[in-house]
Amino acid sequence: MAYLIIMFPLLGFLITSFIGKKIGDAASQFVTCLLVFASSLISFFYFFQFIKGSEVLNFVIFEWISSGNLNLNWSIYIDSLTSVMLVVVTSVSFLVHVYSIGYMQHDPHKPRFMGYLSLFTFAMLMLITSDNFLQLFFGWEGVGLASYLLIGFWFKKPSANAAAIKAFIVNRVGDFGLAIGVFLIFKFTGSLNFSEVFQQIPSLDQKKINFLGVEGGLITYICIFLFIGAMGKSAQLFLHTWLPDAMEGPTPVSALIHAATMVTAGVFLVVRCSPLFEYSDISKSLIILIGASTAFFAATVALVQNDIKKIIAYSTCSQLGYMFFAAGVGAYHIAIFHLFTHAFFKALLFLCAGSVIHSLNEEQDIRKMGGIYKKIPFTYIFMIIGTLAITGFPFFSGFYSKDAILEATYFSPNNMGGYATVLGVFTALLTSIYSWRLIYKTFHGTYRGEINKYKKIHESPVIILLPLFFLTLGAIFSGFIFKDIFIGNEHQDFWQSSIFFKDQFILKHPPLWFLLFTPVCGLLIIIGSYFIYIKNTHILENLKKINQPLYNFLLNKWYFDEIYNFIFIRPTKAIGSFFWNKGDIKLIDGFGPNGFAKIIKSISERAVLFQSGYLYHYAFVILIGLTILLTYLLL
Amino acid sequence: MSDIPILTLMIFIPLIGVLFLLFIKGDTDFVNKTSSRVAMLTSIITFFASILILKNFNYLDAGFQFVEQHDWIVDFVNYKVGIDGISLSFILLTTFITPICILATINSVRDRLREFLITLLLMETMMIGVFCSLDLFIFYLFFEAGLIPMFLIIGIWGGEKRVYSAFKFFLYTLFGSIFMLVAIIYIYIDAGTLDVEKLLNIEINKDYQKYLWLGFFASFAVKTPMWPVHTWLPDAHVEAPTSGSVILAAILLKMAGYGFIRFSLGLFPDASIYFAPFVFILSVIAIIYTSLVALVQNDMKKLIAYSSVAHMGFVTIGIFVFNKQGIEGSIFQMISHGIISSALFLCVGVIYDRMRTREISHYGGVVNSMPKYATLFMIFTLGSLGLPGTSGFIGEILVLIGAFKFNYWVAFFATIGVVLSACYSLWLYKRVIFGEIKNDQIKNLTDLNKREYIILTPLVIMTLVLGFYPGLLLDLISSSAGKVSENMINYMNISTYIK
Amino acid sequence: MLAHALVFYLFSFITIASSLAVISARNTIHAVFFLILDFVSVSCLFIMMGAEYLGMLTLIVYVGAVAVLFLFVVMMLNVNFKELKSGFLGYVPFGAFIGIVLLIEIGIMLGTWRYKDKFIKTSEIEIDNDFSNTEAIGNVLYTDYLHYFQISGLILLVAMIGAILLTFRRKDNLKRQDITKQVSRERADGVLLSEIESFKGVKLND
Amino acid sequence: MNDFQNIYPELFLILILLLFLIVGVFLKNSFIIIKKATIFALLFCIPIIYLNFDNQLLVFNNNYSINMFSNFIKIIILISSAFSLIFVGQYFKRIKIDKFEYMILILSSTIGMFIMVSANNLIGLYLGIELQSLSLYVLSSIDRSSLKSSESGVKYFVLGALSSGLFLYGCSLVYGFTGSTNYLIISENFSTNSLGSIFGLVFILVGLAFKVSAVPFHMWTPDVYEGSPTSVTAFFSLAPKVAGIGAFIQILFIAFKPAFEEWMTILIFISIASMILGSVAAIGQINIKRLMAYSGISHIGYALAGLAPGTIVGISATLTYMSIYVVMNIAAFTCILFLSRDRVYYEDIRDLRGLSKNHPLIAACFCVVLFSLAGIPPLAGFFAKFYIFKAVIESEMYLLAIVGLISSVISAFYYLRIIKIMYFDKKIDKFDDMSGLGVKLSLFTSTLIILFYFISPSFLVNLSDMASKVFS
Amino acid sequence: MIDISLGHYLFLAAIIFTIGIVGIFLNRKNVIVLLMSIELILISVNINLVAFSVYLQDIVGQVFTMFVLTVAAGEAAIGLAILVVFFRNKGSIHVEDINTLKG
Repeated sequence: MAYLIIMFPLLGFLITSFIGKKIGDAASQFVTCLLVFASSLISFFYFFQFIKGSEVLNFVIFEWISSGNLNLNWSIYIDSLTSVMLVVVTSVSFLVHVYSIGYMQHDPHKPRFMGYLSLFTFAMLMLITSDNFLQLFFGWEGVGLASYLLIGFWFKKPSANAAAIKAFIVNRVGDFGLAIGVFLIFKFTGSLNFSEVFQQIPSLDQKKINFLGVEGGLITYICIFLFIGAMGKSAQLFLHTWLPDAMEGPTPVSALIHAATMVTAGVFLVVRCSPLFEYSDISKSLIILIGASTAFFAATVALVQNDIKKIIAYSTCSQLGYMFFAAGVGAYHIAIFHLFTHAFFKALLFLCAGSVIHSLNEEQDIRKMGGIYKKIPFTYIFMIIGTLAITGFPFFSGFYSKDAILEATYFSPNNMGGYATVLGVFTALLTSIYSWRLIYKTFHGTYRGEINKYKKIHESPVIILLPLFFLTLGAIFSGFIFKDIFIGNEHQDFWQSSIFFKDQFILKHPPLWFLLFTPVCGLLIIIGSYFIYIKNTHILENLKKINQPLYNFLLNKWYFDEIYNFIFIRPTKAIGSFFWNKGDIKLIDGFGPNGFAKIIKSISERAVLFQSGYLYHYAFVILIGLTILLTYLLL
Repeated sequence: MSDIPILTLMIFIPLIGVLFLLFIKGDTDFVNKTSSRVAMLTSIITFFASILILKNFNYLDAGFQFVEQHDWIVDFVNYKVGIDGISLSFILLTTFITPICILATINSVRDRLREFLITLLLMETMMIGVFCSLDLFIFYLFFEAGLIPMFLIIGIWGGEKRVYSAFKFFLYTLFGSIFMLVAIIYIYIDAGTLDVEKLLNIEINKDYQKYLWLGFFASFAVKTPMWPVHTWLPDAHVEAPTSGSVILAAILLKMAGYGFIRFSLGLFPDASIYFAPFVFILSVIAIIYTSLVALVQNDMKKLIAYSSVAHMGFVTIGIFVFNKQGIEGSIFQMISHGIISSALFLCVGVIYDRMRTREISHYGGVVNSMPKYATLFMIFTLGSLGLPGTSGFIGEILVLIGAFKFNYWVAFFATIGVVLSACYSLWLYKRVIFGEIKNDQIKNLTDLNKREYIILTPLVIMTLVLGFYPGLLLDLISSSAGKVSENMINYMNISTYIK
Repeated sequence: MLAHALVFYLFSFITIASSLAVISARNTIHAVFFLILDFVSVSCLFIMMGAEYLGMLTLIVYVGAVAVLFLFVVMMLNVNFKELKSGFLGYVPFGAFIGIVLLIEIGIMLGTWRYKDKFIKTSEIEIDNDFSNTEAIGNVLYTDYLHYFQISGLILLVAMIGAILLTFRRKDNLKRQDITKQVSRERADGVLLSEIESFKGVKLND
Repeated sequence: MNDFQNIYPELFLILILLLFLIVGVFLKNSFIIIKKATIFALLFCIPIIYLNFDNQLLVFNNNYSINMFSNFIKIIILISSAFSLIFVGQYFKRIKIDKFEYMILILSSTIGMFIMVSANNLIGLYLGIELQSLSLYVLSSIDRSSLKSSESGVKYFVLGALSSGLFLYGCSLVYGFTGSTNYLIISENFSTNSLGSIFGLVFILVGLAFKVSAVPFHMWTPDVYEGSPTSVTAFFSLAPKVAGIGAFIQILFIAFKPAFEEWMTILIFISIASMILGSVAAIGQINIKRLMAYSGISHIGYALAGLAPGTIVGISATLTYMSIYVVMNIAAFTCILFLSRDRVYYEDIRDLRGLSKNHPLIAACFCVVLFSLAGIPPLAGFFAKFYIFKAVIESEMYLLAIVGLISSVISAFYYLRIIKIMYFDKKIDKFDDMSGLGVKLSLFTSTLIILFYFISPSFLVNLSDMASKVFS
Repeated sequence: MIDISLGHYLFLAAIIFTIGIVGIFLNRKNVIVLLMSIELILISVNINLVAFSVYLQDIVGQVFTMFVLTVAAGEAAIGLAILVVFFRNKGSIHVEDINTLKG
């Protein structure tokens, strides 16, 4: 049965891509949805098995690579961690499939789109059900591919193509780290199977290696490189630039890939490798540092963005930062819990945004929206719920997971813990601000777009709203229902061996002020931002004017793209053309074959000149030859 | 089975085809039609012969099988052929690619089709011969003889600068291999035999090994091609007709890799160990340098050609890390590169036949008019950049794993190459396939026809099958590659022990 | 002894001087004459050495045949001797240098030659003082070296064929006497009877 | 006088020569008949030699040697001479040099070559060389009406006479310093301490090197090749070279065996110079005959390189090389003689444009020949070069081998250029159709030999081995 | 100096030989002079041979000289014939005019 989880989406992909055109749009949509639904059902089945306390399952499909001591299988490995991910992936995927039917109504390439979604689902499932690093890598790059294809789905848009390539290549940079991590693991453990590798880790605890001239702990190196991979996939600081651009893709894609599932693969990786990370304090600190910084950075940028999807994208980035530093402080289960809840509310937010965009006829700029909540009431309500969840409003799902993270950091013995706590709390406030800004600017106030468009605004069809509804349920209840199982005191019973804690992890209760601080602030911010964004916009204008450089700095996303362009892209191209023009053409060809040919040719011309046609020259040459020989023998 | 000289037969079946082709008479249409049928039939028969061999091949035997030996030049050279897993994999590649080439030729070459097919079949004989020969002299004979048909292919049916490219190709490779000839003669004088099987068991004088190794290296490095003797390749590829490029990329370059494994490692283990760092430096430079150069190319074929240089850089790294993963990886990488790069060249050929230009800037938005083509092209692009699930990945990952065991720096830089390969491949794809339609020519492009489907489909299948089930190939080469690697590792231990 | 020396030096001087004159004479005819002088003095030297047959042969063959042939050709070709170029080019000194180097090297070679003491007596045909020089040569030439004699005959034959082949021209517009033709001439070949129309003229085929 | 019965081949040819001379003088328009008869006679001579192939005789007071070596060389010479008559086809008629003396001269030079390779005495060698050379001088200027032909005659003659002079001077020194002109006695008496003998050796080698046109004594070659009628050029590039190499081997390995060190240096020098200059200078040529001249120069470089080690293997390699060289040149010149259109013969390589389209078969043959000349496997030319390099490397003369190989790469360039012109360039008008059985015969047999030599390379090698064993 | 030895003759021959050689490549007048220079070389050879023959008391040297004489005569005949042919074509026998063929 486990095979089916994976095979169904693959089947969906194959059906749509091979006979999609023949069977028609509706059929392919139906088939893919059905198949993904089936696999989500099975996922739930396994999830509940694990809640009940099932054993780890490992199904080998067939041998993949066997070379020397490298033996890897295609396999399906299900433990509690995987089961959680399965549920997240398949259920969100299913909902997005359904949503897409409505959203992509007017697109001419529906089967292709559904196929790509299924392909993505397949790859993502391969990633999470892997029992070894290489299959994980397969899934890892597979989802990257699907993401590339989906971002560039509207291939006529140059910006979409650019974004697709950017996503793929930045991910490749991350994969580069991941690959090196994997290679290091193989070199020292002789295996890439999770269980075999993890068994050997304690014995390698103290091992030092000299990698590229730098001396360091083996496990630290491995963890850092794995984490670089995670950074790429999960759009952490320095490797985050692709995520906002990825919003060029259709909105369901953003929801599925760039919010709920793929981007969380990094977190999954870190958690999956908890037996490794637990042995490396340095890399854990690094994770906290990067995670917290990303959370903060993304939130600041989100404050001033105007594209509805980009705001949510940055918010995703920020939330991923939370998950990472949660993992960094050793609260892997909390990270996964946040991943779980976040999947629902973020997918909800994205799909709502998609619904808004759909209603407004492909308008994404929030400066051209406003006052439309009456026209699209359902979307409005769903969006409010999503926002409440993300801002950690009490009893919504985000509240449980985010607070748990902050608590975990608060008590973290790690020296980065303080940094993370401060930034985490502050970011939580910023999250509220930009989330509510989004709500107010989109739904409240007066309509700022073109008037004739206003009349056309309509509520989305049921096929779109239905998934929203289910996600809303998740956004509201997922925290409350699963908090005990995931992060309660008996969490070990559920996670079993899938998450490794070097020391027993016990969630202590922080002081009351800390507990109350964020919810209270959150409430205040709802009112405050209403005041700023709707009632009295002058304050904001003034702020903008006073802090113009800061505003620009944030608006331009801390100038990351420009800096990268300056440091990497342009020099690369310049070096490339330098190598080509100066290296290959001038130097190698010039001095190599062409130069050689030229020399030979000039010698040839001279030799021919020697053949002057005059007898005495000829005699002369003969005699010189004779004299040389005689002189040589004489001497 | 053992009585039939199946290898010799396989080597010379294409020649028999050539003989038939020579005697076709009639008007042009008739000649073209008949000769393409004959050539196709010949190559398919050869393919089946190789399959037959595969069927009877003993996977567990690391030694040479199907060995045939006849006196040839008395007291000097015996005609000796035989195969092990490594050779067989290359032979299969050859016999697999050749029918595809012939098919690709049939409609795209109008002028002197029969002659073209003759050269192709001659090429096939030479290539199979190279992989079969168990005598250095015969190896050299086949190795060099391949130059003639390739020279003609590039020169007669090539593009605008074909003359320059053909000459560069010919003289460059000839220049490289003269040193090998000297080394071969020296080996004969030193060891008294050129029989590879015997030579593998003889230890060649250590003082001379280095020079001999360099002699062989000079030839193989040019053919591989390694940086900085790679510049003939882009020129040759660009100017060659599609099937010429395919043969060149798919098989000709592999001769060198095969030579490295069989001869450099087999005959000169000490020297190979001694020179491994040197090879690494060149390979790493090749990977990064040529990837960067590929990034700025304006010509599709040139870009793919440069990427071939980078890919072959992985191959040389893999060979010279000596461990099993490395060697298997590089063989795998060669086979997969043989499939993928030839597919890419065929893809370029498909649109070149329609548009008559290879300039990237003339394209854009091809997907609008040729969606199926775009899909196939995408798969090969992904294979070329080593996406897991394609054959390109397996080779790369094995090589890198092997390299990592051996030396961090090499593996590190080689891994950077993986990132760069994504850059240039995808950028190429984007510029050619995606985007708005630029001009009417592109709008009017017709999608793949049946013939092109038949050409590309086997390649897609192989790319994916090898990606998901590499055991198909790995099992074949495992024991032979294992033997090579064990041998090298023994030597390494001995030499470090002595030091 | 002294007389021998004096005569040797005299003829040597004449030989060298006339050789120099041969290559530097402005007039080719003069050069030929100097060549003849050269030959004569050399033949004298031969006679001095006791090779009288060769001395005479040199006179006969060289002076009598070769030099005369030269003279003949020089005159036949009637070259315009006035426009002889006298300007030397830059490389001529270098050429002279090569000549001198060559001479010095041969000189060194001769100078350093220690006459071999144990010179194995190899000569199959020793000069027997009982015979005259001519007889001695004849004895050898027609016995042991007969085949060379024959070959040299062949060489002369070839030279003859070659010279004739190259220079002999049958001029077509030249009237020659062909006796066979004359004798075998019939009446019908010579006489043509024809009716001639008046005022039309006659056209003859000749 | 019984010795004369041992030189049947030579006597046969001399008698034929005299007979044909008489016939030619008395029979009008006897060109064709005599040509055919000569070809027949030359070919008939081969079995005469072959019947007594393994004779090992020294006749005429040890002055004339008949053995497998000389017989081998003679057979090659006969083949070259015969084919240089066979493949010319209509050439003589068309350029109006259909004189029967042509055949007489070919015969006489062939006899001269026989004497050269059999000579065991400096006098014999000299006479042989002169008999050969005088015929060649006349042959090169046989087209009397052509300025080029007569100029080439002048050049060849003057320089040839100079080289004979040098050769003779060397003979006189060797004679004086060793006391004999017989090879065997020379080698007995040769003292490497005596500068005189060494100088004599150098002068003699220079004279011989001139005959085989090795650098730097090659200067006449391109001009004479270009100027002479093509049929004569073809002959020049075949038989005299073989004979020259034969004489080289004979004198080096018998007379000058004690001076091995000295002549080895000289041979290395001239062979390196020939290989490099031959291949470099040919690049700039557009006249195909000049190009073949330079190509011949570089080929002689290889042949001499085979002799340089002074080993039996080397001799064998050189013999093999020369045999294959002869076959390749026969084919090449057949192709060159084919380039006529309306009775005009073309010599510019650019006139070959589009040959592959107009005359695919000829072009294919020429292509094979050129690749073979360039030494690309698996054609015969590769094997030829291979044996040479094997011999050279066996004697650890790596420099010579490397230089030779590099120059073979360079020379590949100009052969390829001809192929390029034939195959890659646009076509121009057709040439006249190939006529005559002889042309076809010589072209196809030689091409087939080149192409399929690899099937049984041992045959020739065994023969050469046997021939070269004479010197062991 | 008084004793005229073999060396004297050889040196004389060497001088004439050199003159002949220098004559060939310094001569830029007409070809006939070139032929005469070659005759000088042959003369020097003859002196050598005869001198050695006398010194060695061996008649072969003189026989050789005779053949050289014979061949020289034949050579002169052929050479002059070629020259005549050339003159007929070119109208000149200047050494510097013999340069149609070059390169």
